[in-house]
Amino acid sequence: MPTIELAGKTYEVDEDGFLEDLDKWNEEFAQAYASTEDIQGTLTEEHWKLIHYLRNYFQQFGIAPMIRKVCKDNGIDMKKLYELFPTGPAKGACKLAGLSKPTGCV
Amino acid sequence: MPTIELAGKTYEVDEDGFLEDLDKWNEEFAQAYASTEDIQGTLTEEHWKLIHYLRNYFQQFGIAPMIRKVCKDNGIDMKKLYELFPTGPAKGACKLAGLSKPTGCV
Amino acid sequence: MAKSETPLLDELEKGKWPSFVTEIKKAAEKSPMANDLLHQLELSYKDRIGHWKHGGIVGVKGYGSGVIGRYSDRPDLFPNVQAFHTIRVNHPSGWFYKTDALRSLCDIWDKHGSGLTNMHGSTGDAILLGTTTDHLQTCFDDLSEAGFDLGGSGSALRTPSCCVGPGRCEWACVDSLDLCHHLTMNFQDEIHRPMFPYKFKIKISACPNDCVASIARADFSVIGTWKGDIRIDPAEVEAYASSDLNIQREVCDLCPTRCMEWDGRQLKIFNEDCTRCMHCINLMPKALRPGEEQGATILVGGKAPIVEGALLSWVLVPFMKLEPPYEEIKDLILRIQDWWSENGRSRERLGELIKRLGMRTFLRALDLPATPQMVKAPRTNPYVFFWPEDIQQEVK
Amino acid sequence: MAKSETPLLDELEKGKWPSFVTEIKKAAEKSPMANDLLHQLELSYKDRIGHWKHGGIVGVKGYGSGVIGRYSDRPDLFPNVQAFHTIRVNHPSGWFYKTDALRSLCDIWDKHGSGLTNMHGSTGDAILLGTTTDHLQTCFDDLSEAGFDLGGSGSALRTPSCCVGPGRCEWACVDSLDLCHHLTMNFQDEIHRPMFPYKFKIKISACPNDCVASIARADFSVIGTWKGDIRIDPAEVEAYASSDLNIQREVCDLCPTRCMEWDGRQLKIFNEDCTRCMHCINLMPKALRPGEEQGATILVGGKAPIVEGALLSWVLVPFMKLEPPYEEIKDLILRIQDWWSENGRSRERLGELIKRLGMRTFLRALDLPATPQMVKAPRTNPYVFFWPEDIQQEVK
Amino acid sequence: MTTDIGPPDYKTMIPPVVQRNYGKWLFHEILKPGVLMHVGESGEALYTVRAGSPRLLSTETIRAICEIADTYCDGYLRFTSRHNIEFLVSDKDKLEPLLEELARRSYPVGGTGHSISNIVHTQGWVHCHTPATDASGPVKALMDEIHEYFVTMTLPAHVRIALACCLNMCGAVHCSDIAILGIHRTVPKPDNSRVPNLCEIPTTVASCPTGAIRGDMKNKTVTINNEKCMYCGNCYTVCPAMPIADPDNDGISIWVGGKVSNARSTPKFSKLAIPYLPNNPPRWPEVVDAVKNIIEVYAAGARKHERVGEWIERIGWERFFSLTGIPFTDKHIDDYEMATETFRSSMQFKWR
Amino acid sequence: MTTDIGPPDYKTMIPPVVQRNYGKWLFHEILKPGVLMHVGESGEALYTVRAGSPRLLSTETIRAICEIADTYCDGYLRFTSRHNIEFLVSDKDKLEPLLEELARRSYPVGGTGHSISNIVHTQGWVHCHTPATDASGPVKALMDEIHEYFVTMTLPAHVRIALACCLNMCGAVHCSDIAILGIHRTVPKPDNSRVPNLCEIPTTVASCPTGAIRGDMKNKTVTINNEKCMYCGNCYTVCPAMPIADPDNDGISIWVGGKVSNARSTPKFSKLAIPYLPNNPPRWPEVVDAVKNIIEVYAAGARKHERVGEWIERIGWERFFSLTGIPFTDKHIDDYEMATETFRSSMQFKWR
Ligand code: SRM
Ligand code: SRM
Ligand code: SRM
Ligand code: SRM
Ligand code: SF4
Ligand code: SF4
Ligand code: SF4
Ligand code: SF4
Ligand code: SF4
Ligand code: SF4
Ligand code: SF4
Ligand code: SF4
Repeated sequence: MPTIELAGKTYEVDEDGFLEDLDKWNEEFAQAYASTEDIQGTLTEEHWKLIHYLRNYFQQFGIAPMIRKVCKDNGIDMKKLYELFPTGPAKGACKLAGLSKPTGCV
Repeated sequence: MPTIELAGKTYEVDEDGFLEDLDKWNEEFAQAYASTEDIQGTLTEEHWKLIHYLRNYFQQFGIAPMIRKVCKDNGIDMKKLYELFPTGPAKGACKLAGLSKPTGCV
Repeated sequence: MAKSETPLLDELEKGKWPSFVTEIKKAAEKSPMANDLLHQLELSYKDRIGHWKHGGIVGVKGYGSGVIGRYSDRPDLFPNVQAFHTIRVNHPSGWFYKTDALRSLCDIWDKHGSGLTNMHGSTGDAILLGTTTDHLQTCFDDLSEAGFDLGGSGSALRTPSCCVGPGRCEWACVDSLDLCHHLTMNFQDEIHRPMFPYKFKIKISACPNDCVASIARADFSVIGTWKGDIRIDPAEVEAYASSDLNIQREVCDLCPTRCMEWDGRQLKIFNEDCTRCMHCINLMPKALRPGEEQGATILVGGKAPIVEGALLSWVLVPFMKLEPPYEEIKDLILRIQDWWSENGRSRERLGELIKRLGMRTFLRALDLPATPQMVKAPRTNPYVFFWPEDIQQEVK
Repeated sequence: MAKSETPLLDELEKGKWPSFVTEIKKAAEKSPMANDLLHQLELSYKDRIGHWKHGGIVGVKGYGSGVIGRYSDRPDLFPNVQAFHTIRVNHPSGWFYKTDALRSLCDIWDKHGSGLTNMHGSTGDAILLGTTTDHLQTCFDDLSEAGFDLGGSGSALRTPSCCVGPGRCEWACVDSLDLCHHLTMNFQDEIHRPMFPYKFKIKISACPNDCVASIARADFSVIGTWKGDIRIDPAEVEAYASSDLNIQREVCDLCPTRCMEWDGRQLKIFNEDCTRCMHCINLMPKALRPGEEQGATILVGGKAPIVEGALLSWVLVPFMKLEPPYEEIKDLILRIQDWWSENGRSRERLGELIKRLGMRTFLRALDLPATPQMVKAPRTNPYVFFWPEDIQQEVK
Repeated sequence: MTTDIGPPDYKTMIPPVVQRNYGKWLFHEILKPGVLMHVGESGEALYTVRAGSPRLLSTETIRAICEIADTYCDGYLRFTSRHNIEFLVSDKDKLEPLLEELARRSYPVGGTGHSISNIVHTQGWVHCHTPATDASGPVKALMDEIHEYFVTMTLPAHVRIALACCLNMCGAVHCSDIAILGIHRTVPKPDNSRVPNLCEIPTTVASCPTGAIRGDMKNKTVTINNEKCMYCGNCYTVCPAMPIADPDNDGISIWVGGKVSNARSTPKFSKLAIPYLPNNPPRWPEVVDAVKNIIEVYAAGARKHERVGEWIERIGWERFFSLTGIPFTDKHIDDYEMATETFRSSMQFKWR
Repeated sequence: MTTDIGPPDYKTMIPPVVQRNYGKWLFHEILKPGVLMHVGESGEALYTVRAGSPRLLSTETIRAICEIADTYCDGYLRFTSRHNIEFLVSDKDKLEPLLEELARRSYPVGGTGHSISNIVHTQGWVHCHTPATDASGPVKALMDEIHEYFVTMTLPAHVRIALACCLNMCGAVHCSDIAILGIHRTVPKPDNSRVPNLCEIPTTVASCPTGAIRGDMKNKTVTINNEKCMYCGNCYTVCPAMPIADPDNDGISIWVGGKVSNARSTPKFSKLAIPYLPNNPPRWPEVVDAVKNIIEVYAAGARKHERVGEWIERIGWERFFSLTGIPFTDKHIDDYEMATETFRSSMQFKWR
């Protein structure tokens, strides 16, 4: 089982870097992972807004929202989404937000 | 609206003699109606057992039980059922038990 | 002349087809009930809406079925149809009557009811149309006296019916009349005392022409058929050939399996391909007859559209010999009804239950083999269930 | 000789058909990844089970699709396939290649991956089979350099594909190659950045023979057809008549609408009855050609069985002319995708959504007329919805 | 009291000639419209005369029929599965006199072979509580107009017409060449004061084919999602407190192409031709015209022995709609559970 | 970085003769199995040689193919929708030498006309995570045995075979003359410790076609009603913590009678012929034998131009099962949502 370490904490992640134990998520984790998802520097407010949006949605409905909904609810378009998360919402945003790994439709 | 009177109380019933207001049901009502359903004399313990069974079932599930279930749950057969309620379970027993009038399948 | 009170209905006394309005008027002359019916109907024609209240539960002693309760929603205007119940009288197999029997029905009905009838209802009963609650029992008593009994209603076995069959038809492969009578007598309790999740209908046609529309209207359809070769009378074939029947075009070309060959002199049938549709026999009754080994196919599940869409009955037993005392078919009916009663929800017809639980479950419960005759084609979806015994259980 | 390490797979090098095992072995000579794949596959043959973990989400910058992540469940034994992702490379319309283009693909893949490919995947992509996560971006960069781009995966528009059409086929009624390329270029964003409820596939066949199986495998099927009469060259008909083709039996008798007449000299087609099945044209390509007014039928909803059973695409627009710049069809696609995205549940294909909400809702949203061409037959159940404007609202 | 005696034994009801030839009939011929001759292996013949009936009969008429049967049929008659009356004549000499008598009394004789037989129908406003139209009325109006097809045998094949006054389809119209079906078009309105006493909530909820009904356990009533309701009336059947009938929106739909027999093609359901025609008593002219139009287009276009459904399947539904001039609408496209089975998943179709 | 450049323009990939005759082809002929001649209105001809491919190709082999194309085809080739390789020859003189070279290199040439073309297939154990069988292996084993049908054109009609290694059916086997489909037969076991972190519960519940899965919100996991599970594997697709593969119960089912083209009959789904055959690598003898048997019975019985499905529809499924000797079981009877559509609701059937 791969692990990453940050600020003295060790996180178990899978091969793709998704958290193995979703309860372990915290903001440092997200920040630490940003660079692997092609995000330069520290996460901006816009990043956090989306990350928290995803987490809230996931907590409320048990699923990740569909992309169209993400865009609508946050008043952004696909272009903006990929600017913020260059590796895409499924791989980039969900990983940082500590959601369970999107499956299936690939 | 037809009515019947017994022990000083007036009950509204429909043309078939089914109670219009199910909450008004009481044991006198049942007894008073027995004779119109071809039951001679006072209701026996066996009658009451069935009447209460029907009422409980109706209260619990909101529907009248299917005949097969009535027989099974009360350890009787069709013959016995018609002996107790000569006009049949739908017309006789349900009416006395103060259930809503069975519909539809006629 | 006084202005008619039923101007709309009067319009329906015109024209060549016998008029039901005239019938009601005839009855109205004698019966106040019929008279009120006439006027209530006129009101419906004016309002374009029915004037009967919902439902009604009435009956006779010892029975849970056989009477349909009905009350007017305008008893103020039509007091004589305040109650107007119909009595379903079980007809004799094949709707055969001697006139004295019919007359005795008429006498009883004039005495107890409106004098109006349906000859017959769609299920098959003679319908006595309209009487009051207090006449029900006495009418029933008189009917019994005269040798008649009630038909089914409610969650009961309904009056079985059948085509004229061996009574008049050369194609009957089973004795529809006798079987119908036999089953009716055998299942009296099931007809008169509702004990099922919903209604159950049996209809018997003695050949695939299905003159009683069994496949469309019965939970349990019995339809006559045969094994072996269609019997050909070559002389009669020749006679048809010189009639104005075009054997090639009208017979062979319309054979659904194209299993006939006509060379202008001889008619050949490749019987192994014939699906016994009856078309050729229908067109050449003198020359062709069903094969000699006769019996019936049993189909189940037919019904009208409510709730999940209409169903035509499905082949269950491709071939069953049917001879008195009909033990095999009676046993099958019992086992089906038992499975249905055990598993069915309230108001769920047999076909709907099979649909819900799957044919395989039904077959297993009845211990009947699956055969390709049961399907138009095997399944296309890969959602195949395996039985526990099919699977290696040891693993993992 | 040393005992083979892959005795089971070796069996599959025998026989006349070219062997995929040989291919893997060829690659294994150069690539440790391919070598580990070979041995992991041998283990699968021994264990009768796959040895890949579930899923994997990897990709390249700016794209949400185009790469399928894959990890071995025995990285202990096969470290070189611990990660073994495939890259879907969008193929040129009609799978036409100049050898230099193919070679450049090979060069890139030898540099970055296992050296194994699928030519092609079922959707249509050139599949580069197996590389590690850190090679993905560099491989993609090299592909771009060489003029290649990735295909679709995930909840995206998938790589559209088409039959060879006008590139080589005399029956092409639409320019399948051009349309395919055009749509692919037009919808790059939709291909590379998943934004739909689920996958969406477009396939184009230039005539009803449907050589790209569009009707069975695409949410949006474009299939060429024509209006007007089949063109007949009588001289060539005669030539066929004197060949070993039996025109009556092989052509006319198999015409599904029986709209052809052959008197031994002249072939007559009752074109108003022809349903353009292609059979006669297929059999007599020199004598018969599709009519001159050409275009396509648009069908929607095709898909594999998961979740609610397989669907074949349904006629949506009976006839559409298709010429550059293809505005009408692009607009239709956009409007369909928009309706679907707005109403679809997660992992719900277009066909499933139409099924759930009803064709009438779909048609109304797209403002398309209902036509009898859309159905095999009208409905049999009486569960008809009326629109509010159909009903008199005043009443009651 | 004796119960369960069952119906009279048919054996006591069949004429002697039938008794003798029971199960041993050899062939039949249609001597003329409405007149059948069945010949037994014995050589004996039975003559059947089929007369049309309104089905709704007064005892007076039944007695009149009995009288006729006594005179010509030794007192034997039967009714058919389509509610016609069949006079069973054993004595050939009585055949013509019987026909004359029936003519005198204006009984239509026919319904055999390639004719339109009696219209199977139901109760309608005469006796039922759920009808969306009358039954006997439209039947009478239509039979008057197509009377000719009853007394002749000039159609390409049998045409079986049936009418049901509501979706319960007691008339089993679902497999008729031409079906006339009463339909409601108004969403029922639950009467919240009556539902609690009159209705089983779970039964009412379960009765809805499209899941439009929700139980409201607290108030012991139900609510309807109007958008999901297609006015089938099944909720009203189980719950009287949800009336559905509505003079202005109730009416009739027309269905075509069903059949029951296995001859040539397998049994088929009828399919929607016309979604709605108004209730226009007493003679329902729109309905009569629509049915006549279909019959005439069929009669002109079908091949011999081709039932309505077989004709349509040969020419295609595209052509049916263009020939009859009936508009095709989104209502014709199924949207119930197995709808997708009816969608055209092929390139084979006609332009019109 | 440039993105979204799209695929190379096909116009740069087509040979000059195609460029010149683009959209103006007049007719074609199959000169011999695997060799097509297309003639343009211009009179120019293009010769196509179709060679079989295992689809899974090494770069080395692709280079070898390129070499051949350079020598005989001016560097032009294409792949087909069934993954064969087509060499595009403009110069007639190079046709025979090309065929000789291909023969020398043991490339099978064929797949045209009334043959069995390449088997469309999928990843299997080579690359996928849900397979119930391998893909390339059974395909190779089978193609070896039916090779003759690829290189000749002796069958009654085209026979298209496809294989998919799980019910996702990437091979789109659902419309093939003969389809080979990997199936699981074990109910997945949710791993309650992993489900909460790996799976979206609502998605997992919704993934089940038969509603066998229930969400257990408290424990953030799911439970399966074993009786309702038919092992489709869709839950595993969305939730990795419910493994389904099982060496002892996974295997292959055989489906027949599908087609895609609109020629003669409309496109059809394949129907179940054999519910289960074991996975028996490396050569899947049971599967190979079963498919060969079907092909041979078909080849012996079908009329010219009759596809497998058309042949079966003519003779009837009763006959199909009796001729092939395949047992008919309750598994053949549909029990999914539209099952009743497949039940026989007529008296028309054969005894065998
Ligand atoms: C009288 C009759 C129509 C007629 O005029 O001929 C009739 C009349 C009624 N039918 Fe029927 N059905 C009659 C034959 C049928 C048939 C045809 C048949 O039996 O061959 C059918 C279709 C076949 C079938 O059963 O599927 C039929 C399908 C229904 C249904 C729908 C049942 C279903 O499962 O889809 C209902 C609704 C119900 O049961 O609640 C129904 C309900 C009714 C009720 C009782 C109305 C109700 O909801 O309570 C009608 C009473 C009318 C009245 O006031 O007298 N009736 N009903 C027929 C019975 C006469 C007889 O006994 O001979
Ligand atoms: C590579 C390919 C098979 C092949 O060997 O050719 C393939 C491979 C996979 N398909 Fe597929 N599908 C491939 C064409 C298809 C097709 C055929 C087509 O596109 O014409 C279908 C049937 C048509 C359809 O889409 O309905 C198909 C229907 C599915 C499905 C079921 C989708 C459905 O709605 O029913 C899944 C399941 C899913 O999406 O989760 C699926 C899922 C998958 C996944 C991603 C497995 C998964 O659940 O995550 C497979 C990855 C295999 C791997 O490890 O590489 N694949 N898949 C094909 C894509 C190659 C390409 O891009 O050219
Ligand atoms: C009397 C009756 C049976 C009964 O027990 O009552 C009956 C009697 C005969 N039928 Fe029938 N059928 C009778 C209802 C039916 C029905 C049911 C129905 O209409 O509801 C059908 C199925 C209709 C359908 O498919 O929708 C029916 C489908 C047939 C057929 C097949 C017709 C076809 O080509 O589809 C034949 C064969 C023929 O006429 O050539 C047939 C043939 C016959 C024969 C010739 C049988 C015989 O040899 O005696 C009888 C005289 C037919 C005639 O009228 O020309 N009978 N016949 C029914 C008369 C009803 C009426 O009054 O009109
Ligand atoms: C090359 C290819 C198109 C492509 O863009 O790649 C192609 C090319 C031709 N097809 Fe096809 N078909 C091709 C896949 C298909 C498919 C799709 C498939 O197999 O997955 C179908 C639908 C199959 C089905 O129905 O299941 C298909 C159904 C046809 C038909 C109709 C056959 C029938 O009678 O059902 C014809 C007409 C004929 O051959 O007479 C046809 C005819 C042709 C013609 C003769 C068209 C022409 O004039 O050029 C081409 C040569 C046929 C031959 O091989 O004998 N092509 N053809 C495909 C070759 C696949 C292969 O390698 O074998
Ligand atoms: S169903 Fe057959 S046997 Fe019965 S009356 Fe009709 S034609 Fe005769
Ligand atoms: S009964 Fe029907 S299938 Fe059999 S030979 Fe006669 S027409 Fe053909
Ligand atoms: S689909 Fe038609 S146009 Fe396209 S290659 Fe096949 S036969 Fe030619
Ligand atoms: S294309 Fe098909 S339907 Fe049209 S004439 Fe030719 S064979 Fe007949
Ligand atoms: S069809 Fe409907 S309205 Fe007519 S009698 Fe039957 S239940 Fe009553
Ligand atoms: S009328 Fe029918 S569809 Fe409408 S709510 Fe009642 S049961 Fe449901
Ligand atoms: S069919 Fe199933 S196992 Fe095979 S590649 Fe597709 S998803 Fe994977
Ligand atoms: S394998 Fe399929 S049927 Fe079984 S639980 Fe999973 S999704 Fe449901």
